[in-house]
Amino acid sequence: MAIIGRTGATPPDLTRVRPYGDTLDDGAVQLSFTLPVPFGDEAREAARLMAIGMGLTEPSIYHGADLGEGYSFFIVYARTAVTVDFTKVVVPKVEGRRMTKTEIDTFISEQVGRKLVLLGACTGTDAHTVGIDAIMNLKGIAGEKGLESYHEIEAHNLGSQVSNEALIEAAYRYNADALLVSQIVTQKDVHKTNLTELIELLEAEGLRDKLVVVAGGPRIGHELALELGYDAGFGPGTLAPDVAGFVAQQVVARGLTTRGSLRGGKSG
Amino acid sequence: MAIIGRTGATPPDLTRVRPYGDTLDDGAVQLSFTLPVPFGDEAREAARLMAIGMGLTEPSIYHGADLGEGYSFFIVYARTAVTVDFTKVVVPKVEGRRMTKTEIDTFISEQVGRKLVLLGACTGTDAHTVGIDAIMNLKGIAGEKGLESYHEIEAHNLGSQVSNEALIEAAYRYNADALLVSQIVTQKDVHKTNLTELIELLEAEGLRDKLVVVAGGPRIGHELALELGYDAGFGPGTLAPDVAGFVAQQVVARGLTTRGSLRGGKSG
Amino acid sequence: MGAASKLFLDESKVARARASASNIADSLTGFVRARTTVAVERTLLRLLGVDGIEDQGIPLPNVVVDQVARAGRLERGVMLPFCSAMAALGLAPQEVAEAAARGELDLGTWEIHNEAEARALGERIGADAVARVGRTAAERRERMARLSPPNETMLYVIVATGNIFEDAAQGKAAAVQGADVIAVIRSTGQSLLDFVPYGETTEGFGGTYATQANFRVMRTALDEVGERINRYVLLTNYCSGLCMPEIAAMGALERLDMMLNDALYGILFRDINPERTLIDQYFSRMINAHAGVIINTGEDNYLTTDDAIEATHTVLASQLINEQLAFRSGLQPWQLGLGHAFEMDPAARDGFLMELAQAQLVREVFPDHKLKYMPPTRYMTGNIFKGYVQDAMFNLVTAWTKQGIQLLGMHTEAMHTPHMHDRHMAIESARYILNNASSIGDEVEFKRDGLVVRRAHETVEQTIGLLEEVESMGLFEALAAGRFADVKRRRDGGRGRAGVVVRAADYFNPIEAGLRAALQLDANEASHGNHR
Amino acid sequence: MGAASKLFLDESKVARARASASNIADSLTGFVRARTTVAVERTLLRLLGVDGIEDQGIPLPNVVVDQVARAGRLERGVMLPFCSAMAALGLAPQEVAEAAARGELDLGTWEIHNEAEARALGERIGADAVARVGRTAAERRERMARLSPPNETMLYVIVATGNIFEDAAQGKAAAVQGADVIAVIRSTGQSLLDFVPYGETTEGFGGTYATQANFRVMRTALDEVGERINRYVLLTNYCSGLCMPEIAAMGALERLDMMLNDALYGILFRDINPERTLIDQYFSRMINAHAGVIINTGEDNYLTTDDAIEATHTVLASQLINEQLAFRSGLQPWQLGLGHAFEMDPAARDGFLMELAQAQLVREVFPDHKLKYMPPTRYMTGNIFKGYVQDAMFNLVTAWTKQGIQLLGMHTEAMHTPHMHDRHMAIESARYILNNASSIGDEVEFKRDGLVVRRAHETVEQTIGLLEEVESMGLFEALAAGRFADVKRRRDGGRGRAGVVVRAADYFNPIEAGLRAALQLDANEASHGNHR
Ligand code: B12
Ligand code: B12
Ligand SMILES: Cc1ncc(COP(=O)(O)O)c(C=O)c1O
Ligand SMILES: Cc1ncc(COP(=O)(O)O)c(C=O)c1O
Repeated sequence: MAIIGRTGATPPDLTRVRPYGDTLDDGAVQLSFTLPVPFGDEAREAARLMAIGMGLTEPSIYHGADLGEGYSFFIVYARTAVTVDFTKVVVPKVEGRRMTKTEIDTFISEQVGRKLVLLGACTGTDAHTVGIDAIMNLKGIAGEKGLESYHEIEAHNLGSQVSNEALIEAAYRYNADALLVSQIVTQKDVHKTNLTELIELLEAEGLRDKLVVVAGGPRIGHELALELGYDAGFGPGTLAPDVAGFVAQQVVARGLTTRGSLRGGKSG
Repeated sequence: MAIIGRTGATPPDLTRVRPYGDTLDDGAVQLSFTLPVPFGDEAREAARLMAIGMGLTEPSIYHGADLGEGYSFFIVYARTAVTVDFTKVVVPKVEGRRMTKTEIDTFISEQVGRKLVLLGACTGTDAHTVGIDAIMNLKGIAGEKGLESYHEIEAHNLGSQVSNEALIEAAYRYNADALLVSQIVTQKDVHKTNLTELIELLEAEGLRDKLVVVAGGPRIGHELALELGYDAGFGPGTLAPDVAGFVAQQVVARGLTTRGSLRGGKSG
Repeated sequence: MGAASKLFLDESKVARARASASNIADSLTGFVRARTTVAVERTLLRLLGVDGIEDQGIPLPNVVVDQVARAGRLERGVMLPFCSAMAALGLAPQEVAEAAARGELDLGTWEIHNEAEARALGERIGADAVARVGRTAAERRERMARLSPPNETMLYVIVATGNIFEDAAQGKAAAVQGADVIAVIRSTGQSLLDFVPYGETTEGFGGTYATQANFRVMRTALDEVGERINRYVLLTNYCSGLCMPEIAAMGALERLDMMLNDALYGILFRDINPERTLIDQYFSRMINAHAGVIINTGEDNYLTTDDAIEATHTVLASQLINEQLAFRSGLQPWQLGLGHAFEMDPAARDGFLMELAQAQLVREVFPDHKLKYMPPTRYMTGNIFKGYVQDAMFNLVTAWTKQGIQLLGMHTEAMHTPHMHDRHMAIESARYILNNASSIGDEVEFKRDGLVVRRAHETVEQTIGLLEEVESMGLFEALAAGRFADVKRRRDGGRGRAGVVVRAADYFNPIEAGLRAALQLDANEASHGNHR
Repeated sequence: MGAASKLFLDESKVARARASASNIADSLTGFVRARTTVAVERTLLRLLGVDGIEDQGIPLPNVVVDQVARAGRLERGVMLPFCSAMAALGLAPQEVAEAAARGELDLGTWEIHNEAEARALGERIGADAVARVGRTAAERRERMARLSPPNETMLYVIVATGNIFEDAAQGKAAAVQGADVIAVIRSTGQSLLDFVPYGETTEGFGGTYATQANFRVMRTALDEVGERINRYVLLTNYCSGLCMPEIAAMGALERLDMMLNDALYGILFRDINPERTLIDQYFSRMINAHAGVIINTGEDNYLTTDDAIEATHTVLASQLINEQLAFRSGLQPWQLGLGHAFEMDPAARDGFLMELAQAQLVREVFPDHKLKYMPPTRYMTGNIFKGYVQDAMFNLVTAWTKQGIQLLGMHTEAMHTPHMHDRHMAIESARYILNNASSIGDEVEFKRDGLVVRRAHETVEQTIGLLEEVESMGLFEALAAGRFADVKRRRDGGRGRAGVVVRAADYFNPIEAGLRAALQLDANEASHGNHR
């Protein structure tokens, strides 16, 4: 028989990567969505047209269901011709090297020469503290102790539903080096609104440059955080040393090691 | 509070229907696919770019998994701006009215005046007979008896793995009125190849116009069948009366009620 | 339980745990009954029919109560000055409130010249209010009798779009798909508001504001669809947070059928002041009791912050306390949707058996109760397919142990509030499993000395230990010591404490009295020691 | 079984069923042993090392056997003329075959002048061939001992891209993800070919051609990944259809570890002539037995055409027959992956309990056997989410009843052969459930007079009834009467009957004799009546 298609373990062409079902470059993707139209053959056809509208070819309606009240749900398989040049993909990564708890404590005592003050808070109306607790509290998560356990860090966990104003207020009170903001609820992009507001307030107060400000949460990526004006963003699976190491290195890199009171005092 | 968004049970604008997650016109779609690239942040970013390449906005990588051997699986949610004009959707439907078994028998005896000869077969290398059996055999499916139970139909089920040549041969032998072709295996579009070949052979034999030729199977739609040169296509959930009614009406409509032997004889 | 116990439970141990819980509840009664709160007083006004907002958007019940509170005169209750003004001015409740809002009347400085008359009027309109609450229960009963009743295991789904009109559309579709109960999730933050927002709302985050108008939109929608599908569709909202009793009142007026109603939840998860919310709860539950509302408690949430494998017994202990507190407010066992959850790490070896043990245990300890069983949330991930299977295993436990209120898991739980079809898929899967494994609980037995039985027995022991500890240290102290949900809450901490007021000897609250009478609470109080 | 039976099975009833099956098997032995087929003869050549195709693409084993068959001389076997030519011409097996292909030699007309010499040579090279098959088993044992063994419940997944190189990539990824067994599904139509395609292939429909080169591509890929993950990865293919014994030989040479090997499947689902394939099977199973291959039987398929709730007993009856037939060819219980399936309508009330009954019953009737448990296929739909849950319930039954070979269900089963991640998701879900409900079978008991136990007992009764009927009417007649899979197959119908040849008295087949000796078949034959 003639040999066609892939032969041997040929690696794909990484400059034009396509989705893969069972044949290299078949472009197979699965979709599901609901259309606000009553169920029936026309709805099914509309689902097909929707897939075609998305530039997909050979759409196949695997499943359709009547959701009632004029809504229809579809599961569709189709092919895409879109390619991604994988050799050009660049992902911004949190700068600095990853350090262990002991290394961080040593680093701070040697390079900063004083305890760093870190404030954590779950801001806005968000009350999901499990994530920020995992970073801040002694107990930590996954066997990795939180910032409260660091010798060279004075960690304050302000808890949940902290308004941005209250956070800034606390920054003055504790004379903080860094703010660690957690945002879990993301519906209607409320996290973006919230995070943006904090940066604006900090800038208005002239504090932005004097503080390391980082954000975290399950749907916060480093890139998004940078976009919103943060120094870094930390997603799911973050452990205390990830943040502590970053903050410590930032403080040094940005020359924030010595400075007076935030209120009025000039940084550096 | 200000009222924004949908108020009341306003029906969507059917001329520009978009997918619906939890807010009218949010365009929410779920996707999943595998990329032939090693798992990691770059793969995740490639998945995001893939979604963007498909014209989707706000792609959010819900899940990524390392499949090993340089493959990565992703589940993505995103939004599409594509709209479908639902008011313009037209779905070709099998012609004729739906009749019951009794109505069909009466129709044939009154309008045709002789028994119709119907041949069923699962062609090519396809051995999935459950579908064609459900249509042809006495037992039927879902409580609806098959064509063998019709007084005015002489039904022959040729079974599985019948070559197109053998089917035509049988058409001559039984002096058939209609061919009922089942195709279940669709990988690499083998059903299309197979179905097309039958039509070509029928045309070469000068039989196409003398016969009602229909196709069926879980991934056969009426539209596809028409495209491939069939008189109708029958998908999942088809019952015997659907086919029998169609064939009977076609025979009458196309003036095939009286005619001599297929071999040589002229139709009509 | 007992002889029929599939877990071979020792009845006397369960009785011991329950006795402890009863003592804990009793130890609170004196404290609670001696106090009122701004929310309780606002509730009275709402029950009298006061509604609406003034031009700054402040709800009229707040306007009135604030006047009285600011004047330091809330210790006798808002109804005394309010009814006095009504009588004196010949105004209806709403008119008095509006006058106050326009600044034409200050109930803080209002002189009560007509106390006897005011009290008599108060008794009268109070009795009407109590009757109105009772009529809701009657109307529900009547509708349920006419339409077919909900499924034995009620399928409960949430809507949470932020826009009440979307919620209505989604709720109706869910009902058509087979849901028995539609819960509208509240926007983040509402529970900390010391007022109830007003009107129909179309914005919210992670949920939709609970307003009376929104209740009405949903009720109308679900009644409409219920007639169509010939099944009574239950409506749920949140009766907790700083406006707990007000929402109970709104729910009674708009015929909500179920309420998440749990002070412990507010304390632990919203940092609401413990005293405030326990007082609020006492009254809110009387309203719910009389309105025939099923309450849901929030113990399931403990397992979102604490480890479900370690902390199972905290759930059971809290349920027993909550049960006794509920009885003190006149709720019946069938009205108790005590919360628990399927929240163990799916990677745990034999975790499924431990979940079974827990669910069966709760079922047996509370045989006549509704039980609200919560799906996996904590260990749900963005892997929606795996999540769909986790939810299926949860549904299987319900089929097995016959929980009353099945809060359907959403495979997208870790990521977004449910989309239209998420709910559809959840319902489809639950129906499949509840039917396909329908009799499993009757056909299969736990090995007498096996893992399931041992686990349940251990949990009972730990529960007794914890309850006896709480009994001896006091509930407020136990909360402060972090005994529940791995969270510490001080008695004097949290939000809303300023709203607590010690009642004067001549505190006037005919509605409470009416409810107590209707619920036969005073008769029952003596016998609480041996409740159930 | 017996005392330890969780289903309270009556051992004597099972013994009665087994005795019936044994009689059925015995009644075939005489018929089968008196015949050979073109496929059996081609197999001998393959085992001697004949391989390759002539210029029209016809495999050399076919060329040689066709010459002999066309001359009507196959009744003494191909090896006599073949070895005679080898001896006379001083050629190696492959050289003889190539000469025949080039037309330089016609084994149909070849005169056997040197019969004694030919037989002696046949004995010698036949013994080598048998030894080579044995060495495969040894090599597998050695590799398994060095690497860690597969999981107790082996996770079995299919690859079916049509392109062997895609299959290799997908199979390796699946192994990394945790699969124990990789099966390459065959292209539709191959089973009806009376020859084995040659070389590496990259086209196929619904599967990939089974060729010796393809076997080698997969074996190499899986050995490579096995070393990397330090676990022996098993390779499976299809040893059924018209080339059943040839594929057994190819598998023995390329170290396949498992083979779908079932004449009944071919008869019922491929309309292969019953006589032909039972004769082929007898020999193919000897090869599999000696090569240490686990065979999988195809009873699961019955439930794709017949109703699984009604026809459960047909599966058990056929398994018992298949067991006895397998024993007759020297297979050991651990080599028997008897097929059954989770194929009941998911809409059936308590269907899950019936599935449990069936799976536990099969487990108890075949305690030392591997058992191949097939996932839902018939009731899978394009609703991939629901399908994922159906597969989860299937996995739970396996956790509960400890099946040996878990053929993982694919949520996309109704629509396409598995995509890369379909397999990943299937493995992920199976691992979750097998771990999370790991001890469920030990911790939970079926009620003595309950639905599960009653269902199992009924199935045993029906099985006895069916087997006694088959025993009295004969297997060929039972197949013709549609007793299995709701399909009727006549003894003289179907494909490949022309390839059956009655052996002459001096039929020569030293390889068969060698296998019989190695497997101690003649010693065992006497004792078959009381097998197990
Ligand atoms: C536990 C939980 C709750 C608990 C919270 C208890 C508590 N004290 O935190 C309770 C029950 C109270 C609750 C309530 C609500 N919840 Co909730 N909840 C969850 C749940 C199940 C788990 C969240 C969690 O604890 N994850 C575990 C932690 C460890 O992970 P993490 O937060 O991602 O944190 C890690 C990283 O992100 C990072 N990180 C996080 N923050 C930070 C900050 C910094 C500086 C750094 C460096 C790193 C970092 O490090 C952490 C450790 O690795 C999720 C669903 C899910 N499975 O994710 C829903 C979820 C978050 N909740 C949700 C909602 C909507 C609510 C409610 C509004 C309504 C409701 N469903 O009841 C209420 C109101 C809450 C409010 N006002 O905010 C939604 C949010 C939807 C969205 N995307 O907008 C979710 C996704 C569920 C859903 N699908 O509806 N919830
Ligand atoms: C049963 C089954 C088998 C049985 C078939 C037994 C038999 N005698 O039919 C067995 C076990 C033998 C089998 C074998 C194989 N199968 Co198979 N099988 C199925 C299965 C589980 C169900 C099919 C079925 O019976 N459906 C029920 C009938 C009633 O529905 P239906 O066919 O759609 O028919 C209805 C309508 O479509 C319509 N209709 C159908 N035909 C016609 C014709 C006319 C004229 C009309 C009017 C109407 C009509 O009316 C019918 C009644 O309503 C499907 C998966 C699934 N769940 O669908 C896989 C499936 C079809 N099989 C598949 C494959 C690949 C195979 C194999 C090649 C490999 C393998 N997986 O083992 C082999 C080889 C078969 C071959 N040579 O063709 C694939 C096909 C993939 C693809 N899309 O190409 C599927 C989808 C499974 C999979 N994901 O791998 N299979
Ligand atoms: C008892 C109870 N109240 C309230 C809530 C919801 O929180 P909020 O009051 O902030 O809307 C929950 C959530 O699960 C709950 O269990
Ligand atoms: C025993 C057996 N043989 C063969 C097959 C596959 O069919 P084919 O031989 O057509 O490849 C199956 C499919 O399930 C089977 O069970």
